[in-house]
Amino acid sequence: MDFGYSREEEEYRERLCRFLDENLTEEIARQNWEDRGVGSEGREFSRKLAAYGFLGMSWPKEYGGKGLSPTYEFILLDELGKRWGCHVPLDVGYTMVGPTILRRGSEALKSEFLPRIIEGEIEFCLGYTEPNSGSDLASMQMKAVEEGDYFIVNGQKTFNTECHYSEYHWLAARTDQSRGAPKYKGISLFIVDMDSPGITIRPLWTMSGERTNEVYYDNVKVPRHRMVGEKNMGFYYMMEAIGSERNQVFIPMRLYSLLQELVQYARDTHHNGRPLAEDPLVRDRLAQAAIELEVARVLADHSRWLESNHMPLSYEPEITKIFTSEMEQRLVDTGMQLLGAFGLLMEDSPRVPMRGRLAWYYLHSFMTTIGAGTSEIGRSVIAQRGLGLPRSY
Amino acid sequence: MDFGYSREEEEYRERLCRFLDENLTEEIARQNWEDRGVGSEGREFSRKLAAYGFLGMSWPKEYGGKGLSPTYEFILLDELGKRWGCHVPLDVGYTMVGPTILRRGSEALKSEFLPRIIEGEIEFCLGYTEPNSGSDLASMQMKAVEEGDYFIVNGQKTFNTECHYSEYHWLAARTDQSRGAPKYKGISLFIVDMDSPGITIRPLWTMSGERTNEVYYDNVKVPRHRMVGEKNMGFYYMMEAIGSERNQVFIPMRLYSLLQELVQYARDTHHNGRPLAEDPLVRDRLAQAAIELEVARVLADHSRWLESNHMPLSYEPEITKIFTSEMEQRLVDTGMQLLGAFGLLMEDSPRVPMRGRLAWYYLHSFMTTIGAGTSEIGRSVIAQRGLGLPRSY
Amino acid sequence: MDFHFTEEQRILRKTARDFLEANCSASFVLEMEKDEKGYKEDLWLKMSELGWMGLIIPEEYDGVGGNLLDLVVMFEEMGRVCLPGPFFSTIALGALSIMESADDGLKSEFLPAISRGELKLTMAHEEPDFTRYDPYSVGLKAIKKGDAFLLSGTKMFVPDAHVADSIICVARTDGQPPARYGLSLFIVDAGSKGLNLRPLKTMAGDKQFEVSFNDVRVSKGALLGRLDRGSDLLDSILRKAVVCKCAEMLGGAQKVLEMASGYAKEREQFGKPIGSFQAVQHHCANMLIDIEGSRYLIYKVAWLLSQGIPAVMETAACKSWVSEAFKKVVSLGHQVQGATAYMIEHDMPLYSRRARIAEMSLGDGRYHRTVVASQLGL
Amino acid sequence: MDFHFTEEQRILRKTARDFLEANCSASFVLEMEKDEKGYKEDLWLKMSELGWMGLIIPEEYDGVGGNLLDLVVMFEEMGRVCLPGPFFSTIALGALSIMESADDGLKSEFLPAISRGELKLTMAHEEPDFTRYDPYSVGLKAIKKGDAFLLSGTKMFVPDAHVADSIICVARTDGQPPARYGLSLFIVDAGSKGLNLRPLKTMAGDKQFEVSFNDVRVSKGALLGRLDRGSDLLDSILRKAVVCKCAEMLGGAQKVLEMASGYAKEREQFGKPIGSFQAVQHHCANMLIDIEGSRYLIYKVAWLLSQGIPAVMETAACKSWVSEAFKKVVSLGHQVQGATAYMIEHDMPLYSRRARIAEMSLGDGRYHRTVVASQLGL
Repeated sequence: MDFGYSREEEEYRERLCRFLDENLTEEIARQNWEDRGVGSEGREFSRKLAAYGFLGMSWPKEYGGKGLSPTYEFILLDELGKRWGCHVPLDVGYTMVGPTILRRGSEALKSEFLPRIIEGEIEFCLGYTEPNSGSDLASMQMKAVEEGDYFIVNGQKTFNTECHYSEYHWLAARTDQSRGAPKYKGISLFIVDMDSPGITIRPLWTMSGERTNEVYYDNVKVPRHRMVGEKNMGFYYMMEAIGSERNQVFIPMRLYSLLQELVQYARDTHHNGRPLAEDPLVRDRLAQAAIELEVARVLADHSRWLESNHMPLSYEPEITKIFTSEMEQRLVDTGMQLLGAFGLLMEDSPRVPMRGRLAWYYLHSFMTTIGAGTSEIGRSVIAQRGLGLPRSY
Repeated sequence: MDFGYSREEEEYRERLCRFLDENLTEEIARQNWEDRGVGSEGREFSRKLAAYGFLGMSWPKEYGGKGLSPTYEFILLDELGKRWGCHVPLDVGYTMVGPTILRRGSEALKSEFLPRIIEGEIEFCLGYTEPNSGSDLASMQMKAVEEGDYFIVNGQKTFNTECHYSEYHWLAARTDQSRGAPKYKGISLFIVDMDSPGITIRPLWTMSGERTNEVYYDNVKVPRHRMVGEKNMGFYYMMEAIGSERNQVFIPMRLYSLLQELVQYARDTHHNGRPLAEDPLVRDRLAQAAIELEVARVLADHSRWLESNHMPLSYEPEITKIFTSEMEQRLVDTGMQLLGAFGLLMEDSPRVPMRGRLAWYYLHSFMTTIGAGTSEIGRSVIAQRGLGLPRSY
Repeated sequence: MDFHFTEEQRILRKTARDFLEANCSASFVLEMEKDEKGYKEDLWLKMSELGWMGLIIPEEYDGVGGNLLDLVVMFEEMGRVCLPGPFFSTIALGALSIMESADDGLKSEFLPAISRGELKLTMAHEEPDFTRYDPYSVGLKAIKKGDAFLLSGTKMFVPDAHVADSIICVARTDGQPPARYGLSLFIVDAGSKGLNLRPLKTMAGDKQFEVSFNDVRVSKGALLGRLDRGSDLLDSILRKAVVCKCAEMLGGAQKVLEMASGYAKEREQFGKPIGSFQAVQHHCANMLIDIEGSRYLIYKVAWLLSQGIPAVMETAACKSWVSEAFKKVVSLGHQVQGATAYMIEHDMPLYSRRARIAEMSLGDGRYHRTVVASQLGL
Repeated sequence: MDFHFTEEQRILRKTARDFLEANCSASFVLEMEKDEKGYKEDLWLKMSELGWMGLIIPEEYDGVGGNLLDLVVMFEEMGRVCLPGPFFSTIALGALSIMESADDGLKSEFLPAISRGELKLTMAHEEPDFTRYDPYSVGLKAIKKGDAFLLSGTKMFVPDAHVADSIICVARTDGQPPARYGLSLFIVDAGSKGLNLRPLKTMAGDKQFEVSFNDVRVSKGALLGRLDRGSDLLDSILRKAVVCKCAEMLGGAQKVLEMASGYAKEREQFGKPIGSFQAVQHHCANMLIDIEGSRYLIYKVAWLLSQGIPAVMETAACKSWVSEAFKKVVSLGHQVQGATAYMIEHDMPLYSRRARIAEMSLGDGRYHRTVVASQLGL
């Protein structure tokens, strides 16, 4: 049992912290966290992160990586997260698409995409969800029909979030239309240039101000060599990646800065001459939030350790996801109880505390237990995989 | 909209309160509430309650009742409940069996049993649950086979709680053994003398010290005229009674005395010179409990009002049950937080606060969300009946 | 015991429902969030023609002479559609204040005009220096100067101050915050010299303001109720306003449940309606449980107050419970309706954003539980 | 980062599991609840032969020289079967106290005898006059008299005092409660004159006592650690004891989950295993979530403490979290297993009754959250 980091890992962390303290701003952190689109500052930060050698630590050397342990990636994600909840600016490519290309892509795809991902140059957007396929993803209807060296793709995706600034669509589409085939055995994955003719993007705006998109494909030609891995195996690739993706996306330390800001607010804010920090109710609730962050961290540590040591991931990342996302909602409510009516104020309001971050977090928090799989599906997965209970649906 | 009581009702309440203050002791209250068996004091109290005219207010005059509104029954249950969580001492007969006899029993059964119930003389025990039929009650296997003027009954019941001191078993048994018949269409209800030859009772002791029983039937002869209503209609009778039963059993005011004792403890108990009642955390939690009691009371009031006015009961008593039973668990936890380690002490321990009631309540509280139907089944009933959602099983 | 509404109340509800469904769509509400004024005058006038402004105002002042339960019905329906505009401020904070004050002169001056839809009011109570809700934490000073008072200080979270004709200002005429003694209420003309507004920006796009008073002069006739003893009046005003706010929340919560359970019946995944999954069923059941408890508690408190019973504990219990219940309902509503309901154009965010506004309005759960605790004898 | 136990720890766990399953059935535990002594000496000796008493004791004192993580493994297994008896008192409160005190004389005197299973210890800390847990609310007085101290006062919730050979008593030698300064720890011979025990009756039938000290005389050699500065020592003892208590809870919670999920797979209603109902699945999933969080937090704290890192915040977080988690797990365990598990003969009540004992032992969640709050800088 060892909860420590090696000396090399600690040195990496120190170097990284110095870099982030100099180069990372709240504005950059928010571009990604709030899905506001990564602008020029974010792109520049991404390239700089790569240039200073902080990207690709665990990736194979032949594609520009350093071939070290995934632990370094988690250190990166933690240190980014501690700073205004930041993430790798081009995170879909880096944390989700890249690993699957590495696992399942052809040599050509690897050579084409991996170095550019590690250089922080390109971004992907996920093309999974459809209007009638949310929790039941395998029921997707987007069609890709083979014609010579191409697939002709038609259909609609929705809630595809990074599409308006990504270079590539990481698209799942049905390639086996024969009747009677199990629905999860007829899906393939493709890398599609977002500027391909026939793609139309329509913005959807969320209640917390992020942009996501509907994406329409009208006879879009996708070269055959842009299919990832084997035909009709896409759903399996999506599922085999999901544990690692949860490990990279649900980072408890991203809640650290909110907790710290609330503690600071409680210390600095007085009511009738006494700091709120003296109120036993305030103390109890903030302590509970800090405790839950400790719990989330060890859950993530365990799940990361499995991944770092190439052990199979089963229900563990699902636990991290559920705990972290639900903890976020509780933390936001704790914040709201602390700030009272002042917590209602948005960032450009007079008298707004904490730069309006809390109001934004509240609006955002509804998504955390839905996006990337609902807590309801997740709990059934945990019961079935983690405890061997029979299927419920 | 009117949340008040009529002058007659208030006068009844005042008269009742005077009676209870004189005649009801904690010991009597606990005999029933804790299912310790109603002893001679309890029996005497029961007869006295009847003799003073507090039983049967809403029952028809021809069987010894007064033919008034059920509101009087709820006043009785509330005032009993406020005093150490007391209930009508012989409550199964009075609140569950009696009403079904009245609705579905033959004139002979009515004449035989109803007056004695109203006189506080006899008790029944419910004979529903079997080892393999809990939530899925309609799957019961106890067999009653018609033979001339009798039914011959064989099989086993479990968790039949009042059997060791009741005069009669209110038994549900399968009277249609034909294959393929829907399981809920082959059950009948019987009134069985507990001293019938062939009945064996084995005690089961609960974790909070109550006695319940396993009951074995070995060729028990039950006269045909002791069947209640029509043959094979028993399950429907059980279901039509369930709403009213919940109204009579889940009495929010039964939690009033626990809450009051906790408030008193917080006022009287000091830590380092200050009463616990000054701690904002204690205040917040006890206030929350009081609020929940207010909520439980209006939920019950609404459900009772439906019953008192002969409107159909659907999901409403289920809501009262779930809310009240879960509130009890939260209240007990609030109490435990308040009393700390002292809350662990049982009633005959040195230094025990509150006569050990809290420890008992804790042990008892696990049953409240299981007995008479689990919260899980209940919530599905609410969703399906109250909101029209499709069946889940 | 009677849970029936009167025939008149049922008609009132139906009229209100029909009118508001026709005139207050979700897109209209979103439009009003962005609109500087935040409501439409023609809608206001139509509501006035229907007699809504005068619903609670006695007939002798040109009102309809309804009671608090009538008003609860109205606010439920308004909460159901998230009606924007100064109705709550004018009626629940304004008209009720004047009615509670029992000052015949002020009643004659204000109530008929309110009834006719010609006058809008609001109340300025909370202050930026007090970071938690407490009705007696008032520092804005009213200093007597001859026959008049000079008001100085800053108020926060004043709803609809930009369109109010008069502002009922809670001021300190004696003592120090948070003393209950020493508060007085004044009706201040919104056009008074020295009054300044700064719009706040809340997550629901409702119209709340910081209002600063710089030696604002009011005549002694502007005093509502008794000097220094305003807290008694304030308490009784706030209790009624609280019930109205709870009714608004109830209407919203009920609508959220209808949306969620409707979606659960229609949306299919894995080949069947998601409403047949027990997890979704239980979410919906939990919403219904919380809503039913809220509903009857609100009706009970409204009935108690309309009977002249102060109901201090019940009112505080009601605000605490309903605030929490509405929050839980919107959370579950989002959880059942998934990503679609997270989009700003969906109706759902209207309610989840307003749930927090309503939670904090007139005291959050934390504050009201302190009231309940005191009432318990703690 | 490494979540593997060592090979030795895995063997230790297996040995302990096999031995305890064979020697500590649920009916044995129930029997011991009623037994006045509460454990069997022959079982104690067998455990001693297996080296368990000396597990954490350094080899130089005839121990095995294990670390805190070894002890955590052991307590997990003991918690799994609700092992009755004075092991926790003797080792986690007793041996660890002496080891932390760094007093070579006392170590030589006590540790080898503990190792050999010949000596039982406990700690007397809480007091009846202090109604909430706080380690510095100690009023029992130790007054210096020549070369000795006279101890007077009453202790509460002293576990296994009836079988302890010595009692580590936390006494006040200076100042007033709840001052942190002025506490001193003494090892008191259980046969001392003036010591009186009264058995308490708890809901779990564990053996806890009120212990009164009436001018109990101890020599100055009985002082453990420094005079008046006992709180430093006490804190470090309690942190380790807390982890051991949490490990006990973890073992119990894990067993409850196994019972509940096993039952959910086998018990059929409505023609299928109840574990295929989503509501039951989610109860089981919630148990697993709470247990996994508890597990790794406990291991982390044990690791931190075994590295000599004080881990004040993490330890307090651990006790608060694990206490709450165990409570939630037993609630859900009951809910899944229905009426059957409510019977006293069922294994389930063993755990639900002990969950509350463990919650209150060494400070409840409320207390530990005050520690976390202070650590946060609040």
